[in-house]
Amino acid sequence: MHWQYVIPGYVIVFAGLGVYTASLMSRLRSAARKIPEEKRAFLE
Amino acid sequence: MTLDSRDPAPSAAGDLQDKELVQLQGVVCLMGGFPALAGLDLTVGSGEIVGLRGANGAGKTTVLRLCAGLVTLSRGSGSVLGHDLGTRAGRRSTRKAVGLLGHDTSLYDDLTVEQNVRFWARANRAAEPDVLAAMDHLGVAGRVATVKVAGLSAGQRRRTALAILVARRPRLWLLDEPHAGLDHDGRNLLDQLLMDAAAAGATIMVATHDVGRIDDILTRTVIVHGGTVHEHPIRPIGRPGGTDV
Amino acid sequence: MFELLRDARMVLGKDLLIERSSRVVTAQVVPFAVMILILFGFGISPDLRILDSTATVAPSVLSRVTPGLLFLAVLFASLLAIGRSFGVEANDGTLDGLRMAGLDPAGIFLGKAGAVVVQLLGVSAVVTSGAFLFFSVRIEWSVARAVLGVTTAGAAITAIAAAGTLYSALAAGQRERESLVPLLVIPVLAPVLLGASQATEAALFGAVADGWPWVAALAAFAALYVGAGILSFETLLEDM
Amino acid sequence: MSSIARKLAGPSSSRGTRILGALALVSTVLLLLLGLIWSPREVDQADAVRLMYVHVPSAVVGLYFAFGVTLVGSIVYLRKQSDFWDLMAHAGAEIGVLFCAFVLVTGALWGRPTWGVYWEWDPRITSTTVTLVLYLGYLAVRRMDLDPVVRSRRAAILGIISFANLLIVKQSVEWWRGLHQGSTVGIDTQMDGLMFFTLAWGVLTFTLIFAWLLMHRFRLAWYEHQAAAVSLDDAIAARRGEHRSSLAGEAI
Repeated sequence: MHWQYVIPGYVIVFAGLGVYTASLMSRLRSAARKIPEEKRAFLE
Repeated sequence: MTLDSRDPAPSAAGDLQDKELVQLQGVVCLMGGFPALAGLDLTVGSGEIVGLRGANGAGKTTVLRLCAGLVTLSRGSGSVLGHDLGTRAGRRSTRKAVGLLGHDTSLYDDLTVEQNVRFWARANRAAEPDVLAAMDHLGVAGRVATVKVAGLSAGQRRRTALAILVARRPRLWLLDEPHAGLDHDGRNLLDQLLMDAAAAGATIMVATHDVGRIDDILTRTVIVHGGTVHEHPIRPIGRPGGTDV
Repeated sequence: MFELLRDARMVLGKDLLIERSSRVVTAQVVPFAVMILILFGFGISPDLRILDSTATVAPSVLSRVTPGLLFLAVLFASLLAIGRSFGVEANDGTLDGLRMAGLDPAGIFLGKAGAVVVQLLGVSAVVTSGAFLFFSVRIEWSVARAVLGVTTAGAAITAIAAAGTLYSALAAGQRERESLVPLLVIPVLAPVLLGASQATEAALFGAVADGWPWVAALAAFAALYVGAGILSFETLLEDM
Repeated sequence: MSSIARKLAGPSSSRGTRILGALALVSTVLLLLLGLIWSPREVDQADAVRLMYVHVPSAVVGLYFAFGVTLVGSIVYLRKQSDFWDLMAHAGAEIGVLFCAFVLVTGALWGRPTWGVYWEWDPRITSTTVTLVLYLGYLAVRRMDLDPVVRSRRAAILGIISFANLLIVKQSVEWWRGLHQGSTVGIDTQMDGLMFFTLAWGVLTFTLIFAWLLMHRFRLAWYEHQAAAVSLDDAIAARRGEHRSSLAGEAI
């Protein structure tokens, strides 16, 4: 019962996380290209 | 006549004679991320009357605003009248001690000249008689005083702002294109004012395109370009083909 | 401390002088607020009645929701008043002038917020009268109700002015200030609207005692924002 | 490491974050199994209760962890001018806004079968909505076209005030609703052991996801910070170049 509400909820949350992660990764890659290699390493 | 051969203006402030009032070293100033000043060095001694020249966007305005304590420096170091420009307290003391006439005249459009002058005199802790005398001297007393600032001409606004500035009695005057909008009479008045202030021991930095009587009182000219300063050697000002366009 | 109050009074006096000679709040913001009340009447039909067997005339929905509408109108008007307060400083570099004069930043904050308070008190007086008139609000008058109502308005308006002034300074020098300030201020003022309408509800229709806890909350909120403004204005005005 | 994993881990992967990422992924899979299959349906809410396992963790992590990071970052930045904490504050706010949005969506979807409407004036959801707008304002301030240091300082002040506001909004809305009706129906229904465990597992999973996202969002901010420094050096050099080129012209 009520699966029609549960499934969209889970889909939105986890797809949302996926999309955000993917965009974060692409932003990271393009940002990394703009700085020299030696400056990329930093505090863990 | 060459500018760098002039003797420093005679100064009444003997104790400040040898002190450097303005000291800027490798200063970088960012305006919305853009380096308006890119590692600028400048020293101004007490009693000097320094002309800043340079093309539009060279950084003259930023130099003056920096010396006024209005903007922060991102790199380098600077001090004005002994106050450190790198600290908040230093900038605050600087602002109180110097006088700036920028592009803006810092007047409230909705108030009359008199109301403006009275408010700014109180805010600046200037003496009322000084203010009245200055207004009178600059021709913004009498009927003009009761007019709302919004109704003034550009020249009258500037005269009003000058009256407020004079009453502050700053030890360091920072003037950004002070002649703009002034009529012939106003220009002469301003030049005379600067000469009087200099004679009384004030130090002056003035960014100007104007070529004329002001040249006679400048003790030095520096060229601002690309956010840095170039001390200009022997170069008669006003010669055709000068950097000032 | 003396300096701070002196500077605050100076800025307050200056802002009120500007209002006296320009009449922007009197001639523009007040009519705007009254017009909002009228629009509420258009939006919420005045013919909608509440079923109430005890009343001889069934009260209209509009009259029952007066507390909330009243403060909504004040809230919208306050956005204009706050915008005007910083608008006069945005012209011709007067904010730089205030900084050059070495005025105490906390004094500037108190002065500007104080001037907004004075102006909004005027606006809310007109709006309240208008609401009684347009919405046909019938209440049992008593001193206790009046005191609660006035105190509520005072606390709410102080909170609105303090928060508005603080956020205006935060967005100072920005081209998008006009849209950014409402975005910042409106969610912050949500609790103020809540508290003010609850307290006014109590003052108009409910038990007066129910309103005072909300007034206390409003006062605490106002105190918090006045304090935040005093503490942060130096940082906000110092580096621009 | 396979190329797909390398791609997933991004250009800034490190041992620590790779382990964290793997843990978060495994934990997420378990949460999906627990939440959608293994845990029982509830008596009153039926399967709608399953939305709780993502709704509540989003709220806990988004509202308190993420905006808490923004609060702490703002305070430390104002005190010590540490760029690290300034960037952390920014990272926290962005992720917090994302989780806030999840809270609203799952809350509305849960509300429809439970209350019959998507939007009930529930204190939690109402205050979360206001909070979302509050932090959208914070992100707008972070985009202001200002000197970076000035902008960071203004944002830090806003970060502190916003958290205080979050608490005020929450409190006032709860108080407001509390006066009118009994406490909200729903959450306080009977919870059996496995349901409770699933909820706790959800919080753990979302905490891991949050930590991983925060580290990567921070790295992005750090890179941008570094890039700004690099481009500033270039910009200064270019600016000084104007000087030399015009002097060369002048010499003629």
